[in-house]
Amino acid sequence: MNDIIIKLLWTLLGLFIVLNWGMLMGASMRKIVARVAHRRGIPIYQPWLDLIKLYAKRTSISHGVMFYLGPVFRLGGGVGIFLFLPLIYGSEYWSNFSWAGDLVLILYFQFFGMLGMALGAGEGGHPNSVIGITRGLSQFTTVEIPLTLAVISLALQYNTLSITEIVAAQQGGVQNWTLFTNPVATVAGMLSLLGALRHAPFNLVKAPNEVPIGPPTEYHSAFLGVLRTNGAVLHVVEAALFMNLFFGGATNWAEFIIKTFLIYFWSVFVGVVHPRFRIEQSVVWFLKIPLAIGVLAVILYI
Amino acid sequence: MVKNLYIILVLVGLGFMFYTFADGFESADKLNPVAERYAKQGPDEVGAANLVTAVVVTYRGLDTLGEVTILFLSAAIVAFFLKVTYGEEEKRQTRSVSEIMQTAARLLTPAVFLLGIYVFINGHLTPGGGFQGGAIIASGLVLMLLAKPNMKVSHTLIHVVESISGLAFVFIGVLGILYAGGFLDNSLMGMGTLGSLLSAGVIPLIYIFVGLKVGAELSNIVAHLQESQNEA
Amino acid sequence: MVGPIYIIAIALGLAFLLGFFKKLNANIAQTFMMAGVGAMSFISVQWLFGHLAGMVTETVTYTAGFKPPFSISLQMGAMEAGVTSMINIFGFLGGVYLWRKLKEMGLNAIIIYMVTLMGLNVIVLTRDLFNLFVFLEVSTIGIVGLILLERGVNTISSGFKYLVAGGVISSFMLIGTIMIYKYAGSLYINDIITSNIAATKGGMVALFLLLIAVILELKPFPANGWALDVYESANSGISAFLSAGFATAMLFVLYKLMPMFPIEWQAMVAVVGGITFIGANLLGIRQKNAQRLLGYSSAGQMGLLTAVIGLSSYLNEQFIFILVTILLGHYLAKAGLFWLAGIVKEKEINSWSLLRREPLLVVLFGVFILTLLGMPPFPSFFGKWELIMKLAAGGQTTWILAILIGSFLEAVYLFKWFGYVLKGENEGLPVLQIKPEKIISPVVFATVSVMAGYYAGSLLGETNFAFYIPLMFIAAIGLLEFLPAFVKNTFAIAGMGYLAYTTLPGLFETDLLRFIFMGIFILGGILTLFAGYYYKGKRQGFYPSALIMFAGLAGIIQAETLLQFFFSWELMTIGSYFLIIRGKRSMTHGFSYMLFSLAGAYAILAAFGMVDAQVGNMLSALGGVTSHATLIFALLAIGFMTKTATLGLHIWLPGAHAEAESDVSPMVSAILLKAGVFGLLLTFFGMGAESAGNSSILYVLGWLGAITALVGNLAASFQEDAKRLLAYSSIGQLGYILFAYAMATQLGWIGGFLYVINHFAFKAILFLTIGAVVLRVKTHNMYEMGGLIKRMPLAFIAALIGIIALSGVPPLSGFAGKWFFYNAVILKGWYFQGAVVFFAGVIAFLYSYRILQTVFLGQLKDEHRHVKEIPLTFLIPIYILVIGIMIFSMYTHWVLEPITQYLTAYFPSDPVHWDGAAATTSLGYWNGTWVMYIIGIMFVLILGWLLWLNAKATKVKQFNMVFSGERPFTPETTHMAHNMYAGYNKALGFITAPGITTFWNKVAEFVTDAAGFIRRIYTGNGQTYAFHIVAYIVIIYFMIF
Amino acid sequence: MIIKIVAIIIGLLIIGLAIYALHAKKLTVAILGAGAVSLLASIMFLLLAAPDVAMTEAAIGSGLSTIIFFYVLNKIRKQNG
Amino acid sequence: MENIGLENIALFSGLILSLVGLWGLLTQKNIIKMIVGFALLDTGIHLIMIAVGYVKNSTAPIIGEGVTKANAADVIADPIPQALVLTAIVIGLGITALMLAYAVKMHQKKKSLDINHYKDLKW
Repeated sequence: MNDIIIKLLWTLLGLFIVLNWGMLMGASMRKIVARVAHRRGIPIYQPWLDLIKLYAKRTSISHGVMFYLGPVFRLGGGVGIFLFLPLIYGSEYWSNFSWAGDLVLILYFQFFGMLGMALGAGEGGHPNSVIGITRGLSQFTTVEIPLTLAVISLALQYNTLSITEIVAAQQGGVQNWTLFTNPVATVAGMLSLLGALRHAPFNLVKAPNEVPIGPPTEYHSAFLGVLRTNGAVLHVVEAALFMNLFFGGATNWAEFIIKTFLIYFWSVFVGVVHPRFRIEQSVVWFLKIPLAIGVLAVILYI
Repeated sequence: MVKNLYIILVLVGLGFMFYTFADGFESADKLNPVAERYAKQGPDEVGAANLVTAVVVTYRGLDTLGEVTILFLSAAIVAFFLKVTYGEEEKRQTRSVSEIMQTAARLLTPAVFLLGIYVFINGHLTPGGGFQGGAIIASGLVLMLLAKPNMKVSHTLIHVVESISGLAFVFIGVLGILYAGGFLDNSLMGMGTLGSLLSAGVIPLIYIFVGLKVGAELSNIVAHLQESQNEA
Repeated sequence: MVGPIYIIAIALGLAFLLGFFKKLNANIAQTFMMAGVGAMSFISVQWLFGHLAGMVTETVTYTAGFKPPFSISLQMGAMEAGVTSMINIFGFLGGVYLWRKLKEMGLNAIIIYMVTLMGLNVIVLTRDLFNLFVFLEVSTIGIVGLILLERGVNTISSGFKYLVAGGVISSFMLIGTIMIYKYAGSLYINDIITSNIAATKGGMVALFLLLIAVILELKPFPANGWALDVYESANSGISAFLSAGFATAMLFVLYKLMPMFPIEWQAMVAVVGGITFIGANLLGIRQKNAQRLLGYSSAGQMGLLTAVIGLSSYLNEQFIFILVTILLGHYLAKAGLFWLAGIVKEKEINSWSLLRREPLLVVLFGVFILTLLGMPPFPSFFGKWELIMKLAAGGQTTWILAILIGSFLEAVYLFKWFGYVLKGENEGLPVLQIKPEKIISPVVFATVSVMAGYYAGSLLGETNFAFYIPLMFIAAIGLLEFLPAFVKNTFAIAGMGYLAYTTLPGLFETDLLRFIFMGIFILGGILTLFAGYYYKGKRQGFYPSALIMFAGLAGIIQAETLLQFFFSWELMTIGSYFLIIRGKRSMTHGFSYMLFSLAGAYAILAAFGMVDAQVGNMLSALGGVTSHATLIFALLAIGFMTKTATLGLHIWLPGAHAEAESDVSPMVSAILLKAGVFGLLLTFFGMGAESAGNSSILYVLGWLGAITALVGNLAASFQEDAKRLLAYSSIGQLGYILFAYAMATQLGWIGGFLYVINHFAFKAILFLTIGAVVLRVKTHNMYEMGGLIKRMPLAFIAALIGIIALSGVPPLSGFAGKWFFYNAVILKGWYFQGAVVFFAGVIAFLYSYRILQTVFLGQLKDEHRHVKEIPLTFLIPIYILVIGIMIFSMYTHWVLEPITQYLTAYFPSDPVHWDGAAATTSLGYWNGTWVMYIIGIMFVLILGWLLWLNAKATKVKQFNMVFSGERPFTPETTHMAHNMYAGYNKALGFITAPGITTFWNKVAEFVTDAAGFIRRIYTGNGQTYAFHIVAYIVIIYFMIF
Repeated sequence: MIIKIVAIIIGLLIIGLAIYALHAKKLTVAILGAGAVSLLASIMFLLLAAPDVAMTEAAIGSGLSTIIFFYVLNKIRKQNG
Repeated sequence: MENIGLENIALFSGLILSLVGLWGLLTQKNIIKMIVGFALLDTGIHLIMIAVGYVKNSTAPIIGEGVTKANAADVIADPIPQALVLTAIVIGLGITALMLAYAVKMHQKKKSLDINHYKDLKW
C-alpha cells in the first residue's frame, strides 16, 4: 500500500514538472515565433498568469453534462498518456504506470481526450466548434497512418512494443538512437508529429487567429483552464513519446527537457515557415509523402 | 421469306432424319412373334375371323376404350365449345333444298344406317367394325341434315345411345375382370364357330356398342356443328 | 387391394353414366364426379400405402386375359402408386377448387375434367407404348377442352396453339412408336427395353423421336411457347392441372421410358433439362404476369427434373428420392400457387399485394414459394440437397453450377414476387373475396408440403426430429397470432430462455466456440426481443419470422451434419428475410439481401457437396478433405462472406439494416451477422489454415477484410441516415473480424473473438438506442435530430459507452481488440493490411463522433422539445448490455483466457500469456483491469477538481453562446450536421464511390436484358411455336447423330 | 408389278394433290384436295392388305372429316357475312 | 423395281406426305389451311404405319378365302399396325374436329383466320 502511495506521489510530482515545463516551453515557442515575425511576443510567464486567471474566474456557465465532462475527458486524455508513458529511462518512479500497457495503449489513449472534448464542445451547440472538430478528426485520421507505420517499423526493429524496451535498445550512444538506426521511420514519425501537435501548417483546426472557432469556442474560465492545462501536459508528453521512440529516451530530467524542447521546436519551426493547409489538402498530403515514407520504413524491416 | 427458308432447312433436316427409316427399309418376310401368335392363336383364343378386329377389340381393347374416350371427349368438347345459344329461335336457315335431294336422302338414309349397322355387326368377320360402322351412321345423319337443314336432331336420343353403349362397353370390360381373365376379356362368352355371326365371344357385342357409341358421338359433333350454323 | 383397372372403369363408367343426365342438376353431377375422383384417389392411395408399408409388391394387371406383350398391361409399382396418388389427389382438390366454375360450365366440363384425369392415370400405369400414346392424346384433348373453361380470345387462341403443338408432337411420337414396333416387334415397354433395337440406325432414330416427343411434352426451353400461353390465359385451376397433374404424369413417362434409350442419351436428356432449367428461369425474371411466370417456373422445374432423370447414373440409390422430393415440391407448390392466382384474380404480380388482406393467404403463398425454391423444411430442400451431394460425389461440378444458377434465377423472380405480396401500401387495397371451396385445396397442399418435408428429412436418416421442435414451437406461436404482441413476446422470450437452459450449459462444457456464438444468439435474441414489448397490437408475422431466424441460428450451432447445418442456415436466411422486409421501405433491400444470401448459400451447398463426396456428412469431418480443398475452402468462404457483408458482397446490408424495424436492426446486425462469422470459423477451424492453397486464400481474405473495414468505415462517415451509418459501421466491423480470422494466428483469432463479442454488444446497444430514438423523433436523418441529450440522457450515455467500445479507445473492450491486432499484425507480418485496418480504425472516430454529435448534441430542434426518453422496454436491454460491456472491458481476461486456452489446441505455439488480467506477448503487454482502474481514478479526480473549481456552473439556454455578438439562427441552421465531413469527402470520398453497387446493378441489368432479348423468340404466333418444336427436334437430332 | 406401278402412281398423286391442296387459293379446293388425298391413301391401304384401315380412312378421313371441314367453312362464311 | 416393294412406295409416300403436311402446317397463314396441313400429316403417318405392318406378298389378316387358321401366320399382313392405324385415324379425326371448332371460335372472336392475328400473348 505504501508503495502505491509513494508511486502516486512521484507521479504527481512528475505531472507537476511536466505541466510547468509544458507551459514554459509553450511560452518560449510563442516568443520565438513572435520574434521571427518581428513582434515582441508575450512575456515568458504569461501562461501561468493565464492559467491562474482562468481557474479563478467566477462566472461559469454550462451547456449540460457532456459539456461539463468534455474538459475532464480532455485533461484525462493528456494525463492518461502521461501516466502510461515512462518518462525517464532506468527510473522506476519516473516510469509512472507504464507497466499497465504498452505503446499501443498510448496510441489509442490519445483518442480519449479528443473524443470527450469533441463531444463536450458539441453539446455547447456552437456550430463553429463542430466545424473545428470535424476538421480535426478528419486531419487526425491521416496523421495517424505514418505514425502507425513508423510504430510497426519500430516494433519490427526492436521486436517489442514496450516503450521501455524500445528506449533500452537505444542506450549506449547516439549512434544507437532510432534516428540513426532507423531514420526512415523517424522521418515518418516526425512528420506525423506535425499533424498531431496541430501547429501550422496543420492548424486549421484551431485557427487561432480568426474569430472564435474550434472546439474551445464555448469554453471559458475553469473549463478553459483545464483545457490549457491539458495543452501544456500534452505537448510535453507527445514530445516525450517521440523522444522515447526515436531519440533514445532520457536518462535524466535534463536530457528530457532538452530533447522534448527540440522536438517541440521542430514542429513549431515547420509551422513558421509554411502556410496553412486546408483540411482536404492536409488529408491528402499525409497520404502522400509521409505515407510513402512510412511504407518504406516498414519495407526496410520486413 | 427468311423464315420460310428456315422452315425449308428444318424440313430438309427432318427429311434427312426420315430417310433413315426409308433407307434400307424392307418389310419383314414373316410376322414378328407377337403378330405370329395373334395369327396362330387368335382365331382360337378370340374366335374372330378378322384378326384386326381381334387385336382392336380384345388384345388391345384398352386402346379402343381410349379411342372411344377420345371421340367422346371431342364430342363433349365440341358440344361444350359450340354450345348453341339460339339468339333468335326463328333465325333458321331458310335456303331451300332441292326436291330431288330431299327425296333421295329420305330413301337413302335408312339404307345408310343399315349399312352402318351391318358393318359393325360383322366386324369380327369382315373388314369393318365399330368405327367404320359408326362413321357410316354419322354420314347417314349428315345426309339427313343435308336434306333437312332445319331438322332438330334429338340430343337426348344421341346421349342416351352414347351413354348406354359407353357404359355397356365399360361394364363388359369389368365383367371380364370379375368372371374371366381380365378387363375386356373376350372369353366371357363362348367363342362359337369361327366365321359365324355369333362367334368371337363378346367382340360382336362390344363392336355393336362401339359402333353405336362412335356413331352417336360423331353424330353429336355433326349435329352441334350443324346447329351452330344457326347460331345467332 | 382394388386393382388399378378400376380407375379407368370408374372414371369412364361415371363419365358415360353422366351422359344420361344432360339436364341433370350440375350439383349432383359434380358430386358424382367428385365421388368418382375420390374413388380413384382411394385406389391409388391404398396402393401407395400398401407399397410404403411393404404389404404389396409391384403388381401388373393384364387386360383381355393375356399376358403382355400380347395385351396391354398396367403396372402398379411403388412409383406408379405414388404418382397416380399425386395426380388423383390433385384432381380431387382441383375439383373442389373448380367446383363453382365446373358447375357453371355444365356437365360436359365436369365429364371432361374427370376423363382427363383418368387419362393421366393410364399414362402413368400403362406398359404399352401405343396405349401410352392413346391416353396421352386423351389427356391432351381433355386439357384442350378444359382450357375452354375461360372463353377469352387469348385463351382460345392459346388453346389452339396448344392443340397445334400437341398435334405436331404426338405425330412425331406416333412415328417413333410405329418405327419402334417395326424394329422391336413389340409395343410392350419391357420387351423394347430388352430388345436390341438401338443397334440399327432406324431403331435409334425411332427411339429418338419417341424420346424427344416425351421431352417436348415437358415443355423444354425454348420450344415451349405454346404451353406458356396456356399457362397464362387458362383458368388458374386448369393451369394448375397442367402444371401439377399433366407435367407430373409426363415426367413419370420419361422416367418410365428411360431404360429404353441408349445409356449415352442420358447426357443429352440431362443437357436438355439443364438448358430448360436455366433458360426458363432466366426468362421468368422479366415476367410480370403471374400465371405466365408460374408457367416459366413450371417449365424450369420440369427442366430440372428432366436433368435429374438424365443424371440418374450419378445419383445411384438416391435417384428416386431426389426425383420424388423435387417433383413433390413442384407439384405442391405449383398447384398451390396457381390456385392462389385464381383467388387473387390479378394478372400482374405487383398487384398481388392484396393478398395481405388475408394473412392466411400470405402464409400459404410463403409456403408455396419456399417449397418451390427448395427451402427448408419443405421436401424439395432435401431433394436438392441430395442432388448436389450426389453430383458432387460423381464429380459433376458443371452440373452443380448449372443447377445452382438455375435455382438462383428462379429465386430472383420468386422473391421479387414475394416482395410485391408482402410490401407496399395497404391503403386502397380491395378486399379479397375468398370463396370457401377455393381455399381448402391450397391449405391442404401447404399442410402436405410441411409434412412431406418432415417425412423426406426423416428418410435421409437424419435424426432431425430435434430440428423440428423449434419449428413446432414456431408453428404454435404462429397459431397464436391473434394474441396481443406482449403475450407472444413473453412466449418467445420464454422459448429462448428454455433454449438457453437446455443448450448453453452443455456447450460450455464441450465446445467454447459454439458456446460463445450460441450465447450471443440467445442472449442477443432475448434482449432484442425484450425491446419488442414496446410494440402494441398484434405485430402480425413478427414472432414467427424472428423465431424462425433464431431457430436457424441455434440450429447452425447445434448442427452435427452438413445437412443439418445447411437446413438451419437456410431457415435462418428465410426468417431474417421476413424480418428485414417488415421495415417500411426495406423491400428492395430485403430482396437484394435474399439474393446475396441465396447465392452464398448455393456456394456453401456446392462446397458441402464436395465435402460430402470425400469425407461424408459430418460437419466435424471437414478437415479430412483432400482433393479440391482450396476450392471448397474458397466456396465456403465466399458463401459465408455474403452473410458477413464483405466488400463486394455487402451492398444489401446498409439498406437492409437501416430500413428494418427498430428492434429488428439489432437482431440482424448484432446477431445475424455473427452467423456468417461462425460459418467462416467453422471453415477455418475445420479445414485448417495451414495448407498452401488455403493460406493464399486467407491472404486474399485478409486484404479483403482490411479494405472492407476501410470502405465500410469511410462510407459510414458520409451517411446522413443514422441507421445507415450504423449499418455501414457493421460492414467495417465485420471487415475487422474477417481480417482477424484471416490472419489465422492465435493472437488474430483472440482478437477476432473479442471483436465478435464486442461488436455484438455495442452494435446491439447502438442499434437499439438509435432505433428507439428514431421511434421517438420519427426520422432517420441525423441532421433532423440534434440536442437530444437534453431529452434522452440515458440514451445518450448508452450510446456513448457503445461508441467508446466501438472506437477502441481505452479503457473499454474495443481497445483490447486493437491491442491484439497490433501484436497479431506484427507477428504475422501483415504490416500493410494492418496499417489499412488501423487507418480504418481511426476513421471510425469520424462516424462515432458524427452519430453522437448530430443526434444527441448540438441544437435541439423545436419539434423535439417535448419528445420523451426512449422507451423503458428498450432501455432495459440496452443497460443490461452496457453493464455487460463494462464488465467485459474490465475483466476481459475472464473471457479471453479460456478462449486462449481453447485456441491453444489449434495453435500450440501459445504466444499469449495470461497472468490474471495481464496479457503478455513477445511484443508487448496490457493489463485491462489496471488500465480501467487507473483511468477511472484519474477521471474521477479530475472531475472532482473541476467540480470543486466550478461548482456553481449554471446551465444556460440553448442559444446562449458566443456568436460574434449575433443571435444564432434557428436550431436547424445552427446545427452543423449535414454533409459533415465535406472536406474529407472531397479528399477521400472517391473510395466510397458506389462502384460495387454499380457493378451489381450492371450485372442485374445484363441478365434482365438478356432475358428480355431471348424471350422475344416467343412471338405469340402458334405457327412459330410449332416451328420451334420441329426445329428443336431437328437440331437435337443433328447434335446427337 | 402392275400393282406396284399403280401404287407409285397413287403415291405421286397423293403428293401432288397434297401440294396442290395446300397451295389452292380457295379453301374449298384445299379441303377437297385433302379429302382426295385421304381417299387415295385408302386405296393404298387396300393395296397393302389393310381393308379395315381402308374402310376407316375412306369413311372417316375422306368422308366425315371433309364434311366437318365444310360445316366449319360454312359457319365461318356466315360469321363473315 | 424388283427390290422396291409396295411397302417402300407406301412408306415413301407417307414420309413425303408428312413433310408436305408439316410444311403446310408451318407456312400457311390461314388457320383452316393449317388444319388441312395437319390432316395431311396425319394421313402421311397412317401410310407409314401401314407400310410398317406390311409383310411381303401378304393378304388381309382375315380368315376366309385363302387364309386358314393353319396358314394364317404365313400369309397375312401384320394386324397390329392396322389396329393401331384404326385408332390413330379416329384420334386424328377427334383432333381435327377440335382444331376446327377452335378455328370457328377464333374466327368468331376476331373475324380473322390469319394465325398472325392471334398473338396477343407473347414473351
